[in-house]
Amino acid sequence: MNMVQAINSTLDMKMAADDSIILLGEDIGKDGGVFRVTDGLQGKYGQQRVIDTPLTELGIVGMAIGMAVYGLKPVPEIQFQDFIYTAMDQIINQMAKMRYRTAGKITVPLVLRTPYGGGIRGGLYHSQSGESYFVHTAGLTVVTPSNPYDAKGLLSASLDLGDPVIFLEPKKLYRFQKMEVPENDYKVEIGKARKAREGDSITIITYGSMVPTVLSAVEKNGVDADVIDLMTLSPLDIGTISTSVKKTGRVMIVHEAPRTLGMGAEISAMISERMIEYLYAPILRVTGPDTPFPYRLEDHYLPDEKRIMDAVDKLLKFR
Amino acid sequence: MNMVQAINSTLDMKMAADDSIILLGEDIGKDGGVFRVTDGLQGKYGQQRVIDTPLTELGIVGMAIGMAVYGLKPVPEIQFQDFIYTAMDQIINQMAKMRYRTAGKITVPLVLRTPYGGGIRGGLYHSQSGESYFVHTAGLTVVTPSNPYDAKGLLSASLDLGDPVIFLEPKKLYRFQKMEVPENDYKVEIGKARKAREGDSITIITYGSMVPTVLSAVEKNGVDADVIDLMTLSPLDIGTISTSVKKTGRVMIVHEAPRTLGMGAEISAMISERMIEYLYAPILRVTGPDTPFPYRLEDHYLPDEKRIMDAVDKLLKFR
Amino acid sequence: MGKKEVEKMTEVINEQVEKEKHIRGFGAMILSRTLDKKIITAQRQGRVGFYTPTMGQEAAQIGLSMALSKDDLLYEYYRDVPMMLHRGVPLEIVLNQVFGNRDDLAKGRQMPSHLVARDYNFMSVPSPVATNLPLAVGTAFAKVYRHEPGIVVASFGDGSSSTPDFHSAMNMAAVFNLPVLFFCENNGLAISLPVEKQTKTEIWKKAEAYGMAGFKADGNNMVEMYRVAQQAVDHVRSGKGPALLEARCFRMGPHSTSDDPSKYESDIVQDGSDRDPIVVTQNALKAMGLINDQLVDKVKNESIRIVNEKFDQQEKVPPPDPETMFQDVYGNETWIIKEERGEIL
Amino acid sequence: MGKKEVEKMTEVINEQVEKEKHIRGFGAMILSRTLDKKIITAQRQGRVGFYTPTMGQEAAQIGLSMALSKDDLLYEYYRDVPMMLHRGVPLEIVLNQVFGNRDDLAKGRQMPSHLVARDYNFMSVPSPVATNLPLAVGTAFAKVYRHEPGIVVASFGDGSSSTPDFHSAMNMAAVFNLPVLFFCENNGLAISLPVEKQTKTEIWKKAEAYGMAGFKADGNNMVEMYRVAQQAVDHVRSGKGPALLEARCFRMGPHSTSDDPSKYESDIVQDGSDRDPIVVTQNALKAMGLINDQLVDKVKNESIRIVNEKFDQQEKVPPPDPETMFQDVYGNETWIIKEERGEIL
Ligand SMILES: Cc1ncc(C[n+]2csc(CCOP(=O)(O)OP(=O)(O)O)c2C)c(N)n1
Ligand SMILES: Cc1ncc(C[n+]2csc(CCOP(=O)(O)OP(=O)(O)O)c2C)c(N)n1
Ligand SMILES: [Mg+2]
Ligand SMILES: [Mg+2]
Repeated sequence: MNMVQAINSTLDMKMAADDSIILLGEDIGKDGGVFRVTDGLQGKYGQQRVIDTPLTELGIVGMAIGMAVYGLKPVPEIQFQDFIYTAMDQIINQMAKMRYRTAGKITVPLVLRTPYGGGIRGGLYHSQSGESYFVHTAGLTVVTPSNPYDAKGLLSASLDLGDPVIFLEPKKLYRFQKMEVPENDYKVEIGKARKAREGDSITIITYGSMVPTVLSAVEKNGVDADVIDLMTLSPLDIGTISTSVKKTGRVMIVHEAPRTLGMGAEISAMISERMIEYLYAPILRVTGPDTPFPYRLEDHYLPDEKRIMDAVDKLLKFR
Repeated sequence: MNMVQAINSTLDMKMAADDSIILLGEDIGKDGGVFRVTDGLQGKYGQQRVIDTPLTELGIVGMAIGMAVYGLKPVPEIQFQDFIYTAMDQIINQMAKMRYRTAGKITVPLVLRTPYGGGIRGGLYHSQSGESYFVHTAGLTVVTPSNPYDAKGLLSASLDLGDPVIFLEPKKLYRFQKMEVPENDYKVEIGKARKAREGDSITIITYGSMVPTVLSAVEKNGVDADVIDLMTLSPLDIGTISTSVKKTGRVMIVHEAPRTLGMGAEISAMISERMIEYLYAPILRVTGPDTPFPYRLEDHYLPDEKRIMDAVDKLLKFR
Repeated sequence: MGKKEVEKMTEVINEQVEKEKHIRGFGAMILSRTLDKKIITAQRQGRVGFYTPTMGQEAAQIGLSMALSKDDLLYEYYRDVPMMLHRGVPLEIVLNQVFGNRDDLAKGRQMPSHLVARDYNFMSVPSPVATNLPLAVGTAFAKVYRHEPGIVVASFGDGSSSTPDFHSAMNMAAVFNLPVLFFCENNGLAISLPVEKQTKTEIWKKAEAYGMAGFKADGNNMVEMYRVAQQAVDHVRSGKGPALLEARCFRMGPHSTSDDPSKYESDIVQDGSDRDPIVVTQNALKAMGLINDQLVDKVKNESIRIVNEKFDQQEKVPPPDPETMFQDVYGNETWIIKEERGEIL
Repeated sequence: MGKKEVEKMTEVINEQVEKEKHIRGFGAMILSRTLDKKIITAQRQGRVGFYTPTMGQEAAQIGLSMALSKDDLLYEYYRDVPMMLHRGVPLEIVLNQVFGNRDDLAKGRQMPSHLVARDYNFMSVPSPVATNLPLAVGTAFAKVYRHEPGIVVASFGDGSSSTPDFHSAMNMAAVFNLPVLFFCENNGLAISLPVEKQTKTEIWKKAEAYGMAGFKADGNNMVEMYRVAQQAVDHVRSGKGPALLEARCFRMGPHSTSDDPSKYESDIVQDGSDRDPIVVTQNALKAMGLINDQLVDKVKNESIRIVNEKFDQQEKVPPPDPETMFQDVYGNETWIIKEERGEIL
C-alpha cells in the first residue's frame, strides 16, 4: 500500500466501526479528494458521513469543531495546507482553546487532515510547510507520518486521542513508497519519535518528506548516523532526542519549512537548554530558505542529499 | 510622553507630511481607538484618511494591501492582536508574498499596528503574544518598541521602509513610562537591536513588555548583565547578539509568548549554530508557558523578576 | 368531559401558561437589570475587573428565550446574561465567572462576561465575535445526525454580521438545511460604529442572500419579541431550514466598562426612560392586565435583595489556585507543561 | 456640417467602432481557445507542468472586457487568460509564465495560470481563491482618493462566493461606495461541487444583501454579455457604487490538468457543440452580418499559426537562474537570506 491507500483504508476501517466519524471538506465526496485520499468513501458511507462542503476553510473547520463538541468525531480535510489560513482564527482561538476556556467541560476530538510540503511543483501556494504555526499553538497536537505504516498507526491513534490533532500529510510521499500495512487496527503512539536508523556518530532529527532523503544521503555515503523520525511535532519526544544526542554529541535537524522559527529552532533550543555539555559541535539546521516557495526552482528550494551531506561533513569535522 | 502619545504624535507628524498615509480600523476614528492611539486624528485629517471600518479584520488587512499596492501607505490597526487570525491568509498569502510573486512589480508598503501581550487582565483573547506567527513568515518585517522614544523612531522608520511591517505595540507599556521624545522626525533603524544596559557576565535578550522587568530584576539584584532590547524581531540583529554572547558566554532569552517556538527558540538556535564554542552554560528561556493566557492568574503567567533571577542564578552558577 | 370541553380546558390552561411565561420573562428582565447595575457599580468601585453591560437587550433576549424549549442549545455571546438567567442559570454561576474566582466553572480563565454554563445548554463564549456561528452549524448537524430534538441558536451583535464567520456559517447552514436560528441582537452600535456604517442593508434581509428565511422583531418589547421569535423558532423547528432573526434593541450604556461612549454617541437610551425596554415591556404587560405596580415593586425589591446577597457572598470566594493555570490544555498533560509548571510555581 | 450631420456622422462612426469591437472580441475568443487547446495538449505531452483551461469562459470574459476602458484595473483570477489576451497582453507573457522560464515576468515562481501583467493593468493572481477581492476594494479607494479615472474589476468563480473574502470585500465596497465591479464567472462548478450545492441562491442576488446592484448575464454569448456588462460597468463608473455581475458560462473541461471530471460530472460541454460559447457567439455575429465563414477560417488558421510559433519559441527559453529564488522577498535583502543563498547555491 502507498500512503494514500493507507490513509484511505484507515478512514474506511474506523468509519465502519464508529458512526460518529464524519469526513468533511472540498471535493472529498464524489471526486474522492484531489489526491484521492477519500476515494470511494462517500459511495460507501453516504453524503451524511462524507460531506462535500462549500468553498470555505473557515466554515469547514468551524463546522467540524461544532460537531466535535457535540459528540461526533469529525475529520475535516483542507485541500492544501496553504489554504488553511482563513481558518486560523477557528484553529487558534476555538479549536486549541475550547478545552481550556471551558475547563474541560467541552472538548474537541477531531483530526484535521491536510497535505503539506513540496514535491509536486506547486509553487507558492501548493507547497507550504506551515507546521510551525500549529506547533506554536498550545492546545494542538501535531502529527506527520513519513510512510504508509506510520500513517495508518498515527491516524488511528489521532482518532482516539480526544483532542484536536493537526494531521499533516507529506504530499511528496503520498505515492512514494509501497509497504505492507497490517489489516488490523494498530496505533503508533502520539508523542513518540521513531528511530529510522541506528548510528553512533551523529544525530539527524527529521520528519515527513525529508525522512527518505536523509536516509538515502547517509546510507549512500556510509554515515554512521542515528536518524530520528519525529512523527509527532507537538508535543516533541524529548526522551528519544536526548538519548541520541547524549550518545552522538553531534546534531542536525532537517526540514523543508523555512529556517526561521521552523521546527529546527525549537529542537535546537531544547537541546542546548538541557544537554549542551554533551555537544561536540554546533547544532546545525538544513531547511528550506526564508523565502516563499518557488515553482520552477523547487529542486533548489528543497533540502537535498548534497546539502545534508555538507552539514554532516561540517559536523563530523568540527572540533 | 507615554507610548500612546508617542505613537499618536508620530502618526500625526507623518500624516501631515504625506497625504498617502491612511489609517483604517475598527473604532479608530471618532472613538480614537480603544487605547486612544489614534485620538484626534480623524478630527484633523477627516474620514477619508482615518477610516472607521466594518468589523472584519480580513477586510481591514485586505483593503490595506489593496491601497498599498496602488501608491498609498496604509496603517491598518487590529484592535487586539488576538483578533488578527481571520486576516492571517491575507497576511501570509498576500501581504508577505506580493513582492515575491510579482518579482517586485507590485509591493506592499504598509504598517500594520496592533497591541499585543498581557498586562491588562485581558485573559485568553486580549493578551496574546503572537509574534512567532509573523516572524516565521518570510516577507514580513516585525518590530516592537519598549519605550516611547523607540516607538516613535521605529514607527517612522517602518513607514518609510517600503515593505509590510507588523508593528507590535506592547499594551502593558502603553502608559507605563513618560519620556522626553524629540519633536522632529527621527528614525530608529529597523533590523538593529539596542543595548538597554551594558554588562559582562551574562547576556539577556528580550523585547517589548519584558524589557523593564528584566532591567528592574538585574538592577535590583546587582547582576552585571548585558541586556539586549531586540526592537526588530524579524530580521534579527545577529551582530549585536553575537558580540554580546561572545563576551559573556552565558545567555538567556526572556519573552511572554509561550516557550515552544517562541522567539527564544530561534535566538537560541542561531546562537548554538554559530558560536556554541563561546558558551559556558546552557541557553535558557524564561517565557510564558505553553498554555492559553489566563484572566485571573495573569501575574503567574507573565515572567516576573523572580523567574528571571532564578534563571540568572542558574546560568551564573553553571559550570 | 366531551371533546369540546377538553379543548376549552386546554385553551384555558394554555392561556394561564402563557400568562405565567410572560410574568416570568418580565421577572428575569428585572433581575438581570438589577444584576447589571450592581456589577457596573461594583466595577467602578474596583470590585470587578471588567464587564459588558447588557442593559437594553433584556426584552430581545428573553422574548426569544420564551420561545425556546429545554432541548434547544445556545451559542451565546458576551451580552447574553439576561437570556442565561431566564433559562435558569443561577446567579452564582454568573458571579463566580465575573469574579473569576475559585468556584468559577472555567477556573477564572476568561474575562468577565464570557460564561460557561454547559449544563444549561449554553456552549461558552470566545471573544472574537461571531466565531461561534460556524460551530452552531456543526452542532446542529450533530443533533440532526443523532436524531435529537431541539434547535441550535447562535446569537451575535449587528457588527458581527460583517465577519467572515457570519458568511460561512449562514451559507453552510442553508446549504445543509440545518436547524440553526441565527439571532442578531442589533443594538445599533459596534463599540463606536453605528450600524448604518457597518452595512448598507437591514441585517434580517441578508438571509435572502443565503436562501434562508429572515425575521425582524421589535426587541424592545418582550411581548412583541416573543411573538416574532416564536415564528422564527417554529420555522427552524419544523425542518424548513435555518433562519435569521434580527431584534432591534438598544445598548443603554457603554460598550464595556472600559468604554467611554461620550466620545462618539449622544443618543444613549436612559435607564427608566420611555424607550427603555423594561418600561416598554412593563407598560405592555400592564395593558394586558398581567402585572401591576405593586408586583413590579415587589419584584424589583426582591431582585435587589437577592443580587446584593449573592454578590457579597461570591465576592468572598478566593481566586483559583495557580496550579489550575496549567490544567485542561490537553486531556493528558504534556511533559512540557509539567516542566513549565515546575519552573513557575 | 450642421449639428444634425455631426450627430449622424458620430452615429455611423460609433456603429463602425462597435462592429470592429465585436469582431476584435471574437478574434480574441478564437485566439484564446487555440492557445488553450495547445497548452492542454502540451501538458499531456509533458511539455507544460500544469494548467487551468479557460475553454467555455471566453465569451463571458471578453464580453466584459469589451465594456471596459484603458484606465480600468483588473484583479483577475487564474482562468482569465482570454480577457488578458483581449486587453492586449502578448502571447509571450502568457507562455513564459506557463513555462516558468527565465523571461517570465515573475521569474518562474508561480504555477502556470497565475499571471503577472502589471503593465496591462492586471494585478496578479494568488491561488487562494477570492483573496484578491478585498484588495480590489482598497485599490478602488486609492483610485478615488487620487481622483483617478477608471474602475476596478475583481473576477472570481462561483465557488469563490462562499469565501470569507467575498463577504468582507462586498460589504466594504458597498459601505464605502467604491467603484468596484465584482465579476463572478459562474461555470456551475467548483472543481467537483455543482453550484447548487455551493449556495442556495443565485449569485447575482447576493448583491442585495450588501445594498449593492446585481446583474446577471448570459456569458455564453459575447454580444449579450457585452450588453449587460456595459450596464454594470456604467453603473459602477457613474459613481453609483459597486456592483456584482454574474455571468453564466461553462467549464468545458477538467478543473485543471490534474483533474478528472469523469469522477463527478457527465455533462461537460463539448468543443464545437451548440452550447460552446464560440459557436453561440459565431452564430450571433453571423446573424448580425459581422463575420462570415471565410473570415472565421482565416482567424482560426492564423491563430493556430501564431500560437504554434510562439509556443515553440518560448518553450526554448531556459529556466530562471537559481540565484533568482532568493530575490524580491524584501526590498533590501536580509542577512538571513544572503546566508541561506550561500549555503544552498
Ligand atoms: C473578531 C473581533 N474583532 C474585534 C473585536 C473587538 N470587539 C469586541 S465587541 C466589538 C463590537 C461588536 O459589536 P456587535 O457585534 O454589534 O455587538 P455588541 O457589542 O454591540 O453587542 C468589537 C469590535 C472582537 N471581539 N472580535
Ligand atoms: C481558499 C482556497 N481553497 C481551496 C482552493 C482549491 N481550489 C482551487 S480552485 C477551486 C474551485 C474554485 O471554484 P470557482 O470559484 O467556481 O472557480 P472555477 O475554478 O470554477 O473557475 C478550489 C476549491 C483554493 N485555491 N483556495
Ligand atoms: Mg451592536
Ligand atoms: Mg466555478
